[in-house]
Amino acid sequence: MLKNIEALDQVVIRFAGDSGDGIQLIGSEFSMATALARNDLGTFPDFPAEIRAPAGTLPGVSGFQIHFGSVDIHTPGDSCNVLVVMNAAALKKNIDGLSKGGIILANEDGFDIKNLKLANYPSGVNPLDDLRNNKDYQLHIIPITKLTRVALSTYGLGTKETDRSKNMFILGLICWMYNRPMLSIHEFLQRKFGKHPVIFQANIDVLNAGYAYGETTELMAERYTIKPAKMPAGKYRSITGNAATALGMLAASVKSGLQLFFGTYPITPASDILHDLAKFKSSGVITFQAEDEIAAVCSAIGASYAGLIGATASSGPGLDLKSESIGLAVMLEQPLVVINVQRAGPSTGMPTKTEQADLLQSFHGRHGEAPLPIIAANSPSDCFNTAFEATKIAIEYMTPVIMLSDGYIANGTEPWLFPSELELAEINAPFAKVIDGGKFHPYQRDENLVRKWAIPGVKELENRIGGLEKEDVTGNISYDAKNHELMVHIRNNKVKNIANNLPPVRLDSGLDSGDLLVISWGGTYGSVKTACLQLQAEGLAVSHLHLRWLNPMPKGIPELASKFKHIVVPELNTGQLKSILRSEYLIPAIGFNKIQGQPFTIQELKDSFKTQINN
Amino acid sequence: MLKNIEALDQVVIRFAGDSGDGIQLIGSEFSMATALARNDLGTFPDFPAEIRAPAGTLPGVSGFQIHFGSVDIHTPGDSCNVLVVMNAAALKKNIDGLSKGGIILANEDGFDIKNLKLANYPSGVNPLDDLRNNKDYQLHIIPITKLTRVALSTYGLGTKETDRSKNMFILGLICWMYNRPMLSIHEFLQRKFGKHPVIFQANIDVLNAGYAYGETTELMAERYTIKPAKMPAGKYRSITGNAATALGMLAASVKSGLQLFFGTYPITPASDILHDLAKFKSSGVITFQAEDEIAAVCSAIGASYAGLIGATASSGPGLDLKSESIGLAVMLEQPLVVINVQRAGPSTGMPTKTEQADLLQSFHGRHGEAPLPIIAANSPSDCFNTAFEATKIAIEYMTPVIMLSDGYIANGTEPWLFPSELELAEINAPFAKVIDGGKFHPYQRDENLVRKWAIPGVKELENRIGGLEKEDVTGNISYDAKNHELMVHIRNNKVKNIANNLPPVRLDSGLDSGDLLVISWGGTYGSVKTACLQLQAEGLAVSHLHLRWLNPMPKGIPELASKFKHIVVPELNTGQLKSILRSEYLIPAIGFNKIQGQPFTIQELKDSFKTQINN
Amino acid sequence: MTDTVAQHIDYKHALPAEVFTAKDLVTDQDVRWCPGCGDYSILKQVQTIVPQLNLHKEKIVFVSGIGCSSRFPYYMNTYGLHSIHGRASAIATGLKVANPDLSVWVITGDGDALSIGGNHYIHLLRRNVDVNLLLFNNQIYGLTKGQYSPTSVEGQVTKSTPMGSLDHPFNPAALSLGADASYFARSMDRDPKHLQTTLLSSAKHKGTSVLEIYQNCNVFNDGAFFIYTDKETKALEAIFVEDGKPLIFGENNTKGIRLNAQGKAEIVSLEETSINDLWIHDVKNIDKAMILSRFYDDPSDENHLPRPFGVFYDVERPSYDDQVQFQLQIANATKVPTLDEIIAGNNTWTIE
Amino acid sequence: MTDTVAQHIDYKHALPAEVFTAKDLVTDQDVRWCPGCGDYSILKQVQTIVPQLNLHKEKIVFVSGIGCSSRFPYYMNTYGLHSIHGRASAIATGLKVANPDLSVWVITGDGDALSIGGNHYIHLLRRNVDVNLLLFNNQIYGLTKGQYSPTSVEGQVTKSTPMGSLDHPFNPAALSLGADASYFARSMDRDPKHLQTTLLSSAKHKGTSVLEIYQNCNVFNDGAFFIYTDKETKALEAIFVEDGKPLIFGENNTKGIRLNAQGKAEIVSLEETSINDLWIHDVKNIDKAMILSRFYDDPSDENHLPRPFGVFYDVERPSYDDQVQFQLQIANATKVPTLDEIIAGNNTWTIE
Ligand SMILES: Cc1ncc(C[n+]2csc(CCOP(=O)(O)OP(=O)(O)O)c2C)c(N)n1
Ligand SMILES: Cc1ncc(C[n+]2csc(CCOP(=O)(O)OP(=O)(O)O)c2C)c(N)n1
Ligand code: SF4
Ligand code: SF4
Ligand SMILES: [Mg+2]
Ligand SMILES: [Mg+2]
Repeated sequence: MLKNIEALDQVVIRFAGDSGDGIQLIGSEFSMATALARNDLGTFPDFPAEIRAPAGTLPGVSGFQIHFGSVDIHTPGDSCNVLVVMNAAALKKNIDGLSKGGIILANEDGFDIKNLKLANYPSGVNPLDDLRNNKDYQLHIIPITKLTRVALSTYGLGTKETDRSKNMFILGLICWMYNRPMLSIHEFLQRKFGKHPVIFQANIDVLNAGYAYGETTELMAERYTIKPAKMPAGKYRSITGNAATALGMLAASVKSGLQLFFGTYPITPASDILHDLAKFKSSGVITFQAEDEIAAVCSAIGASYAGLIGATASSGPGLDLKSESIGLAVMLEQPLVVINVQRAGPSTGMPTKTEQADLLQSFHGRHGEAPLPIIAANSPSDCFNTAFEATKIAIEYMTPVIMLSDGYIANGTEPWLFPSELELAEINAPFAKVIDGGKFHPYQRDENLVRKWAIPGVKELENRIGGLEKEDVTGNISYDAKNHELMVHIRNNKVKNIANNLPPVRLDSGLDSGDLLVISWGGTYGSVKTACLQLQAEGLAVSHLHLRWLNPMPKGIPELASKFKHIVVPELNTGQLKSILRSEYLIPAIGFNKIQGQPFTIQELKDSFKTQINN
Repeated sequence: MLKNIEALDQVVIRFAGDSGDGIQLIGSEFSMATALARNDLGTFPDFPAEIRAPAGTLPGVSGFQIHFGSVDIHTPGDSCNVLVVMNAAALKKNIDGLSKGGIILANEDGFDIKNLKLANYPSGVNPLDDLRNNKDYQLHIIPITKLTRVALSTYGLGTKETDRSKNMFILGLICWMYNRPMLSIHEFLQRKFGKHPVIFQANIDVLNAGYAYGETTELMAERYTIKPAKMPAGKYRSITGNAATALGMLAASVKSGLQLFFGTYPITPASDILHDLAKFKSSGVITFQAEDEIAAVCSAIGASYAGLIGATASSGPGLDLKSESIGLAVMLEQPLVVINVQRAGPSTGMPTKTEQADLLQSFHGRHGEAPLPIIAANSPSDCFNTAFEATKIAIEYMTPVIMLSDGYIANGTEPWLFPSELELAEINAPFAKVIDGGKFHPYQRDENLVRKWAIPGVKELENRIGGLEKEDVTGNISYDAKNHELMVHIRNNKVKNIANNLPPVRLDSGLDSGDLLVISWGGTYGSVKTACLQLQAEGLAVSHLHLRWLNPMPKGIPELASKFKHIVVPELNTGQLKSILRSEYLIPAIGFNKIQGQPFTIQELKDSFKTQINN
Repeated sequence: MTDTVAQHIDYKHALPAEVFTAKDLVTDQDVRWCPGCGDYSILKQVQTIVPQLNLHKEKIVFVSGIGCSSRFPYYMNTYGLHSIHGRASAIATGLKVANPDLSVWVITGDGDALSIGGNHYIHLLRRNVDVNLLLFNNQIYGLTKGQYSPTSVEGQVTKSTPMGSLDHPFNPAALSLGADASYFARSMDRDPKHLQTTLLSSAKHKGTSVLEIYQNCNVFNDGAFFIYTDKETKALEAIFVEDGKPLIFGENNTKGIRLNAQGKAEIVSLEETSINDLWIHDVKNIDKAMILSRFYDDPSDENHLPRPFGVFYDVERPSYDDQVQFQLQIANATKVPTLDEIIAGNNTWTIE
Repeated sequence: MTDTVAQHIDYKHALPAEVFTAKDLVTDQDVRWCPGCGDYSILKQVQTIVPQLNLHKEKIVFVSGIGCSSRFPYYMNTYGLHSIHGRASAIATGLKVANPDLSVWVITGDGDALSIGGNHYIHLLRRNVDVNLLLFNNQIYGLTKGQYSPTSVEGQVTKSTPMGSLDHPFNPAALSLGADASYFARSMDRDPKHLQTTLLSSAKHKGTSVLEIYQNCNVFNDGAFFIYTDKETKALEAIFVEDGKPLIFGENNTKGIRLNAQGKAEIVSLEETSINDLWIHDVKNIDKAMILSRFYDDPSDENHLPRPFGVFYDVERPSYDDQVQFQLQIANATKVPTLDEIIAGNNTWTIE
């Protein structure tokens, strides 16, 4: 049967079903196939908050969204164009996210009475009935479960086992619709089921049945092509933010020649960094699951005292607990990498949802004047560079560094043109040397105000340090009034001066002056970038500045800001970077804020920016 | 012998000696005598950092400063006019704080070879030799130890016991010099030694010997009178900030009819609040010394859940540890009083020194958007009102409240025209009532956005709350996007709206417009007030605004600020209130900052303000 | 003395507890554990025994930390506080001391109680605050999806220990007794009868009662305790101890345990040894309780001792909350100063 | 595998430790404890025994928390880290695991270790990290000027307990064994010989060694332990245990201790009982060590048992730091991927 082929430049597909339906698996396999089709892409998994909620219920719905295209893709997409739902609950939970004119592929067998009830539809109501007549959507009802059973009828497998392959059916169908090569899926199934040839073949058969269903059924009239994107040449892989964070620290360990000690305590959404690093023992990485967050950061401080890279990761509640120890690290002036994968607070909040509300805590979440460098990652793959740079600065400046990530980029994936070891910057640890004849002074500093790292085991550098205020140079305990003031200023200036060695302020897009300057930070980068690019394309005088280092900030911000009529700071909090910019530079920045545990949509950003310009 | 009598309007005396010399005792007895002579006064003890450093050494020096006069006194004074030193170390440590023309009373016996060595004077050097010829000071060398021994020669007491009374000698002498009645000292000795008549009499004899020494010795030529101050009529007592804090919470307990539960963990300089409250068991106060600060605040949260006033106190390091639990209290919307007696940080810092560097931590020292009211005390006796008001707001608004005090006002004393129970405001706890037929909703709110307090033990109000985001009204767990945003705003607005029921901004002194607006907060009040009054007296257009509530701030600040050419914010930190004012109101406030573990001197404030005006 | 909470709220002290049933303890919230999770059984048994305790329902409070287990309070139609990770014991201490009239239950997991909450746990025990602590031990972190916990066995492969865990696990019985617990018992989700009996005993203990419940996490640590319930293994692997009774176990109760002269426990065959020579369980004997707590061998060791279930130790010592009230009463018995007197202190002067 | 620290710094592994003396361990900082404080003696004995351990001085690290006792590192001319309150054990864990070649000492007080630091303390013990922990137990908070601590006796009147403390104190020996300590010993500041011997024994133990040292705080808790050193009382109040020797004490060693059939210790007169029937101390027997730890009665109780001093328990089990290294080595023994290989992962594609 000949099908209509339509060319698109981008598409957003959302797969949704029960946790047990294998949604994440088809999401990631479709992503790989899409990457191999050379599209740019961004993905986001949407796990249920419960570990394993009862099958068929709303809390049990698992989702996976992929945005891909022949154009540059910076987000997993606002709303989706295609919604695949394996059961009634999945439809209920996701229908609001489908754009007008969108396609629904629904598994008919997931809309039986039992499933409708589990999804809390009133008895007698089947939402597909309404949708059938709804001109806003194109509905395809497919008896996926049944067709899967048919495809496997000769195998003699149990129903449970048979039904487990139904995700392959939809994967095959979608591959047909978007013209994806399925080789990588075959390879994946080979890796996964190589030892069980029957299961392997069964999955292949269902995959092909799905593909053939598209090809042969009259119902499926349209097929789409998306041209390859113009992506920089090179070797790519797909990566989540958490995996990239782990790799970034590992890379810094290799480049500095220092072992990595990662002391942590599990917490959503940061735990995967531990899981990943635990696999790198052969590279000398020590992971330590401590009894709590305080012990986690303290063990890292101990390791760093010993001359290793001490690192720790957590989310908000853990950061709270680490605050006293981070203050100690500020006083000790020792390397320490602290990663905060932010989630929606306050308190336990919504652990599986994203937010950017720990920025001010990073600045001020310790008693006393205790400054430290703060850097934020802006996308899944950028977590690599950010973790690498955070570690480099921690080592070279002998300071704790906070790296901010968030649940959104931590779990999201994107294609990554990864670097080779040779391309990475060198990292030089400022180890103390024995000075002949002279006494070693642990708080003597170089021109960057950095003290030297004296490691136990080195003769003649024996010294005692701690959390009490210390005398300049000698590091002896001091209660002297002027010395305290001096030390407070030194600790401040040491952090401020890092800006001297960082690139000055640079726009991400737009002209050097105009109507609106948008200043963003962290994981909102993709959406804000896209919104700004689109407004620029519409001819608006919008420019975009994205801050990577929050402390110290790059030089030149007030000068730049003064060339714009309006400054807006979009944040997933109530206005934290905004308040810093206002206080630091007295610039009349206003905020665009969303605190819903969800990323910005490009549309809401564009709307807000337009309103600003017209103000 | 007839002596010259000179009239003064104010004097600063500093007593200094070894920790074992009874310096704090004569300081407080002289203060009492001075109060009874109806002078206004302020005092500050200066304890050594060590528990009991070796006798005679510099770290062992204990000091006590008193500032009194016929005029209003708001601070313990910058430099002193009279310096009493019991040994060489005391002189060495304190001579820099003596103003030009000042009087030194030195105990000759504290300057023997042993004492000089302990004070690290080079061998052969006696600083008194130099001072004798120094025209800047009036030196009186008195063999106090010897004279004490002479006075008690007939008692047959051991040397150790005899020498222990030598502080009475100096007390008698100073009472003579400043014409103080000694009745209260007699009474004190009676209370203290009533059961040991011999010791009592010995002390009286030495006291009188000191007084007589002034009367009879030719060396002491001058005597001074200070007229009574014009103080408001009423009953006074002397009080430290920590004692006043304890009383303030106790008073709130009585006025609200709710028992006070104080869960805490000892830390300098907050521990005395615990020691004081532990004495009020007969008033129903429960004090609980927890295993750590986390348990301390959590026990208070538990008590508050039960319907008591849950309160806790600490200093910086403890506040760090409490941050996660305070976030829980924000989410639970339950009364909780958190007192931070600030000390010099970061980390362990200088525990016995003062600082104001935990303001931004109070605002932002928790992950997520977790706002709470913040109030700061401005003087020792003001700690009473502040603690009372903090508790009242915590109860009436169902919220954790942070009260900031600091080491300076916590240990300082001043006369206090204390209120009677009747004069204190009422406190009404918003207990939940059983609604007939209706279901109780724990997060239903009144017009101030305050929810009701449902206490275990009350039938039909059974409900479950926790740290997860909750649905508006019902309090059920909710991951809903819009609900989260709503709740974040509600929690914010609840705190913001407290300002509606607080007095609007009001100047402490000065006109409504002018050249310079000084904005201060917390324990610097006395010095800043004095400096501003003096500049106003000099004819400068300086006005003074002192903030008591830091969150929410009183209404009208930007309007007021706009009427001044310059705005300066003097703080014992690197500019924390300043940064909030700039960010909140975009007013070009600049800071005058000191981070030396010491309060401001009036002189340095005046100098800085003048520089500002001339800018 | 300000009013106690009791005066504020109408406790109806005099009235007997109203009768309520397990059903009255169910809330309107959907239970959100994985299908098959051992927590369901525990919830059920607790809902079954609580009505038997002659309590006023409105005086019951369940306090929990964070973890799968800590969701428990949402499913009990009593007062409930789902707090933060590890802190339930500390919160419960304040709560019970503030109002000793309440029946306070702490619900906690092996991670919540023994990892992050270890300090509050041991301090709760030494103070002997009168709360009932239910330790849901599944030897895994459930909620964070499967990292090892302080009770996971050595070598356990989990998400955070791909090469096997290196941590020597806590022995919760030994740790609790070492912290001077006045009561310790062990039971299991999969033995509802035993769990109910032991819950009742724990609830009746005055002072902190720790009931360790072996709980199956069928998602991340399935079957960790099956040898203690499976037909084939149960008889040899589990021993059910009862006060005053000899330590007997094995198929047809053919084995016993004897304490030798070195204070060591040994397995004997009842064919060779008289029942009279066996270890008689004595819940008041701390030394024996401690030795019993050491029946904790790896079941794969030859000659290993069976794992004990039941009440290990149960003695009375003053509870902390009682003592606090006692001091308040003593203080209150002497003349109580008025607020005005307290504020004035000992030294005042008057300016006219 | 990245370089270990050992490769970075010239350890001169092959060289024997250079000889140094107690004097070499003195720093240029004035010792700031109150005159008469028991800490002076402990410092002295540590400085005396450390040179006997055949260590490289530069490989020694003293880590402390906060408290009077925690000032200790400033007075030892080795590496030293004066950290924050309660966290020394956690820091020492990271330090030792990072570089197992170091000799790591934890200096901590009864408040620092058992109050705020209780959790890290018990986890250090179960993991058995190879550090030497010296617990300065003065049964008081010294540095904060005299509040009661978790080891203060019941009823103790302190600044925070004007009517007497209500907390039942920890028994540090029982708690440590309950947390699976592999070594526990007790000594005192005022018995320098015994302290030196016990310090040497603790230092030699592989794994965490806890040495509880009774330390006099002459300012806030003077004489708390004098009955164990004063001539008149020492013989009856203290018992010095040695491995393989019977438990004997009393004037002229006329008393002994026997373990009865119920696992209970009883005092017997050696005039009536043969030495052969006495409890023979066995540092490898956990059951006996636990019972010994319960010799903790209030000395004013009639028939109370004497307080034991010496090594209670001393067994070898794998230390955590060793095991970590072992896993690293195993992992390193197979083909080690390059950084480039790791970064690339399993699934790459190339755009040309
Ligand atoms: C301060 C803090 N750290 C970490 C977490 C993440 N976290 C939640 S539950 C949990 C452990 C759960 O294990 P357990 O207590 O054994 O309960 P289970 O889920 O097994 O019932 C962790 C690490 C958190 N919520 N808060
Ligand atoms: C987080 C924190 N809480 C409280 C304190 C105050 N503090 C310092 S030492 C100490 C207790 C000291 O007691 P202990 O550990 O027994 O040591 P000692 O002084 O008796 O040797 C306390 C409560 C602190 N420094 N940090
Ligand atoms: S993860 Fe384990 S403990 Fe948690 S609910 Fe599921 S089965 Fe139960
Ligand atoms: S307070 Fe006590 S423990 Fe501290 S130094 Fe003084 S005597 Fe020693
Ligand atoms: Mg668990
Ligand atoms: Mg102590």
